[in-house]
Amino acid sequence: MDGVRPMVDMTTQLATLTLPNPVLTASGCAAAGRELHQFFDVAALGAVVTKSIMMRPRSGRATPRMAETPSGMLNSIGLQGPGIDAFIDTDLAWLAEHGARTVVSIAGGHTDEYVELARRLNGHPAVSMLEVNISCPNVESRGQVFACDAIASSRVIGAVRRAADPSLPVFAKLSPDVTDITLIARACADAGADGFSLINTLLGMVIDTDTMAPALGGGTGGLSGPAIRPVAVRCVWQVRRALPHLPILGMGGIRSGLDALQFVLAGASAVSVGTAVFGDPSAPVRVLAELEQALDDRGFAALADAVGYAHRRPADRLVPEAAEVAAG
Amino acid sequence: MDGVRPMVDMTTQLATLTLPNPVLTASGCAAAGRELHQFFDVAALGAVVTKSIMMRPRSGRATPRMAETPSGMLNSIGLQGPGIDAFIDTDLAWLAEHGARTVVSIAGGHTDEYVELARRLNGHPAVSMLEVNISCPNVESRGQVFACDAIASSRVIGAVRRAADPSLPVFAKLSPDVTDITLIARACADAGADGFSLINTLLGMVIDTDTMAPALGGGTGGLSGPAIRPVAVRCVWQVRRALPHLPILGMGGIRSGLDALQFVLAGASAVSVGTAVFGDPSAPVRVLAELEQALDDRGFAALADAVGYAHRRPADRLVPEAAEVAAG
Amino acid sequence: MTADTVVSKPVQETAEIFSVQKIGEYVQFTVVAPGIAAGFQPGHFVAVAVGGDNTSMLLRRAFALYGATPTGQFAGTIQFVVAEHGPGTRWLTQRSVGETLDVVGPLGTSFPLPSGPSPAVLVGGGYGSAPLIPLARELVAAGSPVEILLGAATGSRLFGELVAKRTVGAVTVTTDDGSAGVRGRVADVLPDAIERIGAEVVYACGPMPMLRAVSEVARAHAIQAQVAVEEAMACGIGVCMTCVLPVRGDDGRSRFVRSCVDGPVFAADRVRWEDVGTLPADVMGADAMGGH
Amino acid sequence: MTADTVVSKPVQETAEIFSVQKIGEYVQFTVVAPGIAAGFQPGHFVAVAVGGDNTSMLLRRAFALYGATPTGQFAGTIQFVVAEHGPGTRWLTQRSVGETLDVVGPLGTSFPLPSGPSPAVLVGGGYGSAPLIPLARELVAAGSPVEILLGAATGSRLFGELVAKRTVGAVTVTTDDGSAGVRGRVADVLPDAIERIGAEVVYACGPMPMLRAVSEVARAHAIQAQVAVEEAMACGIGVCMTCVLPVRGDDGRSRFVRSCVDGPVFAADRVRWEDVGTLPADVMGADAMGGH
Ligand SMILES: Cc1cc2nc3c(=O)[nH]c(=O)nc-3n(C[C@H](O)[C@H](O)[C@H](O)COP(=O)(O)OP(=O)(O)OC[C@H]3O[C@@H](n4cnc5c(N)ncnc54)[C@H](O)[C@@H]3O)c2cc1C
Ligand SMILES: Cc1cc2nc3c(=O)[nH]c(=O)nc-3n(C[C@H](O)[C@H](O)[C@H](O)COP(=O)(O)OP(=O)(O)OC[C@H]3O[C@@H](n4cnc5c(N)ncnc54)[C@H](O)[C@@H]3O)c2cc1C
Ligand SMILES: Cc1cc2nc3c(=O)[nH]c(=O)nc-3n(C[C@H](O)[C@H](O)[C@H](O)COP(=O)(O)O)c2cc1C
Ligand SMILES: Cc1cc2nc3c(=O)[nH]c(=O)nc-3n(C[C@H](O)[C@H](O)[C@H](O)COP(=O)(O)O)c2cc1C
Ligand code: FES
Ligand code: FES
Repeated sequence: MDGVRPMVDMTTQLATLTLPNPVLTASGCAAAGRELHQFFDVAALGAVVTKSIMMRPRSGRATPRMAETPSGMLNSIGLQGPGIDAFIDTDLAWLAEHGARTVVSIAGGHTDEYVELARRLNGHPAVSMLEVNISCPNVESRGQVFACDAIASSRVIGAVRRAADPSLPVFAKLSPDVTDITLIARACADAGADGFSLINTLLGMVIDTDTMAPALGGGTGGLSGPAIRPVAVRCVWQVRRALPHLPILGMGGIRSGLDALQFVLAGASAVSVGTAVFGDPSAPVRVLAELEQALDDRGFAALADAVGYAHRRPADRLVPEAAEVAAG
Repeated sequence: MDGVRPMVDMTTQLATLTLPNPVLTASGCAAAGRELHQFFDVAALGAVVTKSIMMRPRSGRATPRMAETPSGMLNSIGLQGPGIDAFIDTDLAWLAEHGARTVVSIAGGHTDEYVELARRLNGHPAVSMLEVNISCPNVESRGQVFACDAIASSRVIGAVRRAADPSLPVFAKLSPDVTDITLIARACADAGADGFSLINTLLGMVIDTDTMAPALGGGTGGLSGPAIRPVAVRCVWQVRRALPHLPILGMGGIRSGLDALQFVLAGASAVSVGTAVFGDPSAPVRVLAELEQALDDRGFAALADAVGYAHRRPADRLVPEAAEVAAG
Repeated sequence: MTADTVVSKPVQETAEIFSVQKIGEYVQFTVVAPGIAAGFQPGHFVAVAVGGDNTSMLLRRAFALYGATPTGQFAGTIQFVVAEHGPGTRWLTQRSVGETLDVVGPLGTSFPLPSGPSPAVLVGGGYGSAPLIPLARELVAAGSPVEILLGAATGSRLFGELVAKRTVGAVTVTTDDGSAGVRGRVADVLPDAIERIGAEVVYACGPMPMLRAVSEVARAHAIQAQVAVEEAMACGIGVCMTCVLPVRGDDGRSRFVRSCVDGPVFAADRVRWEDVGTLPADVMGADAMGGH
Repeated sequence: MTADTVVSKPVQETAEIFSVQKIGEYVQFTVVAPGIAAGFQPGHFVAVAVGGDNTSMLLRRAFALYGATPTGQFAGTIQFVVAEHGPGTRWLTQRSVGETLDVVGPLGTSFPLPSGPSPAVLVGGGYGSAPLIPLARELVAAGSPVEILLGAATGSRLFGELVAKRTVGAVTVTTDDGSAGVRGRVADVLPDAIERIGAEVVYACGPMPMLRAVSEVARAHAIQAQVAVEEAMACGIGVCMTCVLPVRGDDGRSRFVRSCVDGPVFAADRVRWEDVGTLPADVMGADAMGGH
């Protein structure tokens, strides 16, 4: 930390996609980039991940839609959005115009909806990757969330993989609310997933002690923020260990470069900054700068060398700088 | 809040067990009561829940055994303990001598170990209830955690229920790390569980960015504290809804009387205060006083009237005091 | 009502606290934030980070701007008024001069101004009067006759009575408990005020039930009301969709719109007051809500 | 070495900060905590809540007591020394006189005192010298010849040189970088000091590698060493089992014992230094660890 700007090769690879750096926004926490562009150039990010889009316009749920919790928040938005056509015409067009690499998150109530979304996005020059949000109730299975069932997950991912432009990586975004996330990951991998986005929110609830009823209009909601970071890091670690050849986009409570580094060391090739944006609109670019500095401080010449580093056995490690626990 | 001491009937019922009040310690966060007795009279609590005990003395895992996380902590103790014989001779004897009602938490590597523990505890005058910690690896199933499998869970609970003194309630302590906690709860209920302790810790991990390796000796650890409270409240809500006739001992991030009230409104008949004790050794008695005050403020004459209140439909509610959102 | 609302261009600033003043139950802050001051229009708000380093409170708190002095003896300053509500506002009210706050603003839409002089009644509930004061100044400067009505539950929760009187002269005060001014609700005295000055527009800021009542009075008098709403906000900058309420558009269709960027100021007759907090079946996209 | 360690009886106090003093890289606190002061013996520590209301930091931070004045002009006070390490200690070093801290103490075991006068060398690493100063005073008062050795990475991380000299006269200083005193490690100068005064006991506090080195020197001289260890602690009061290390008992068997209540002071020859941070197969109950 000698004041010199760090010179770390920050490029990263998400399957066939090369990004100039590994820091992205998180779906639903950056809309489609336009508002954040008031605070920083969205083209400076690895990519913008857009809010999950569905076929039709959606109102979302009744308010209240959020509750702050210790080091976290619950949300119950219900995927409010304009529908795929308006999204392509306005949001994607704006992103293309501003030179932002774009990961489009798609969501559906049944497999066909996902497939149709992938088709509509094929060939659009602004789209760099698809993130498939399978934390949605499957209307054909009495509302069970796709991501909580290996078969439903693999069916959606397989169908999207077949429908999507072969040059676009398809990432499966998994839910931590499962008994064994590696089983779902493996099913998605077998179905052709090119990588994983880990993790979506945890199902949570707050009771309002004034009204003595659930605080959210939707009853339960998704828990995000630093509170869930240890769960997210664990999921990244487990999936990396189970499927070391597939890239991971890690997320869940990242607020600083050192937080991002935890995900990278656990096996993520890139990270999304979500809830932190609400507290600090320029968090993604700050996290990027801090991560580069942190890698430089630790002697990494390239981000790629740090990906999964915490899995190495002691013998395969760099000689770590002696951690000074206390003076003496 | 007119300065008068609240007069709420705080007695609660956990199956056949009546407790003078609903605030307990949490297993593993109060040892066997002796140390906390320096700060308050342990007999003033609803009950002391002791650290999970196994048949043989156990060393526990290598250090580091904890990592602080945002509004939470990870632990990886590995059930260090003296074994059931020493536990009965020293810990239970001390608790009996000090008039503390005691919930003994038992843990095992296979069903027979749980059964044998239950047998040893039969007839001991200090024991008021058994809490069966099934968040343990099943050595007969390649280390899969009992609580993550409905069949393994029900087998343990059924066997303990049969082995234990019929007058002792047997509570199954469930893990939130499952796809559907109500399925596990139902399996335990069918096997004879008299109630549930909800929730145990979430599996998490922290990477130490100095050593660039997992921060805990055990790699992963259990996440506890206010960070997980929304997950815990959700689990209590779901199990209450699924099995309204069975009592719940709620826990996970309770630090104040209002936190405890969330659990009660969601369906818990009693609560355990765990991690909060580390920050405030007298947290359990403070939580009890605050909960009584909060119930009084809301016009409840008895705790029992508040249990599960948040599930009521609007028509079945008391007229709530108008919540003043802002002056005007 | 032809002039448009001014949508803000927000910046994030580390703002030194220049003064902290206790006023009744409120605390008035003046902080140095030249970038925010430069863009300010009445109705805009700021979002302030609370709790300091290592806090468990992740989200910013929103406060309407009470004023801004873009230049002067010091770099530009802004003012806002804080009512202690929960832990975030409690933390704020404990700050002292010289400390800094992390502030994002100006945010949201401003009160649309009439294109020429036009009689107006301004209705503030509690701290809701704060954004009306700079609005009153602009209206008066443009030659509009202005009356201000201030209401609160009790006298100590009134805000801005003196400065309101200095600004417009005609001020009426109501309190629910009669501890100051007329006993009653502020909307009760609105019809008289409208008639007294032949108001062509009403501006209001305060709790939702008050805004709804104001909206009804304005409708009964067939005049416009512009109201600044207060919905819980996670981001304040338009990216999260937590702060929505059902609003009718020019096309007659209702949508859930974001009160942080499409508001907080709305034409009162466009807000579906009775449906706030519900999911009306005719809101755009409600038909697609199958289960989640 | 016949006298026993004094196991503390902890209390929880809201302690007003009486003084905050910067000393090199450290900050020395004096806080009003009569209950803790009353029970204090050298070696005891306190656990301090950090971060204030609504903090995300749940756990207390441990600090060795540098001294206690049970009575005096003011109610009893205690002293401790804080090195900035991470967010918790940073928060502490930013506190000011008049604020209060939530403190639990005294905690842990104290240094066992010799039953009569007996030459002793005290070895402190960095802030580890803090608890040795009150110990030195007691030893000197009991008529024991005492030498103090202070080591640190660099001069600004030395603590207590002046007060050590005032207390015992014979003080040797080492720094790794030679910026003060002898260049080198403090354990390197220990053999000379032991021989110089014919020490019968060594007391030490500092980082684990230093304690281990001290332990070896003492063993080579066939004298006792009593050392205060520093393990990460979640509760500090003996209920959580996070703070353990492998220690040999009187029966020759090793156990994982809690450094917060069975320590922090241990007879150095009982600690299995080489096995700290591992699970030695012969530790009691290691054989029962099948998988979790
Ligand atoms: C556009 C706008 C302008 C506002 N102007 C002012 C003002 O000028 N002066 C003032 O005192 N207050 C104002 N408020 C309300 C103020 O933002 C809340 O009182 C404050 O956020 C409460 O935070 P807390 O931590 O004290 O309370 P808590 O209840 O603990 O807050 C918990 C969470 O709920 C949110 N929340 C709680 N109450 C409200 C509320 N009434 N409105 C919005 N979010 C809420 C908080 O932001 C936080 O995320 C305004 C709100 C909005 C949306
Ligand atoms: C018995 C004992 C006596 C101590 N005496 C002193 C003293 O007199 N002066 C002093 O400056 N420091 C002392 N320490 C170390 C001090 O407790 C840590 O530096 C402090 O807890 C770090 O907190 P943090 O938030 O700044 O750092 P972080 O690294 O962010 O802390 C994160 C977590 O790890 C724990 N932790 C981190 N480092 C240590 C450590 N070295 N020892 C124990 N826990 C740690 C913290 O308590 C906290 O729970 C002592 C520790 C113990 C156990
Ligand atoms: C308000 C909000 C809305 C979200 N919407 C979506 C969404 O539309 N699609 C999706 O895949 N994830 C969504 N998420 C989840 C985030 O993308 C992310 O996976 C999660 O919040 C964890 O990261 P964080 O802690 O950094 O926010 C949303 C999260 C929040 C807080
Ligand atoms: C250090 C520590 C040790 C624990 N040990 C046990 C245990 O032995 N048995 C058990 O059933 N739960 C154990 N738990 C889990 C708690 O009993 C409780 O379920 C969980 O921590 C959630 O509550 P809390 O957030 O209030 O701590 C332990 C938790 C902690 C933090
Ligand atoms: S508060 Fe986030 S969109 Fe309005
Ligand atoms: S720190 Fe909890 S037992 Fe020692």
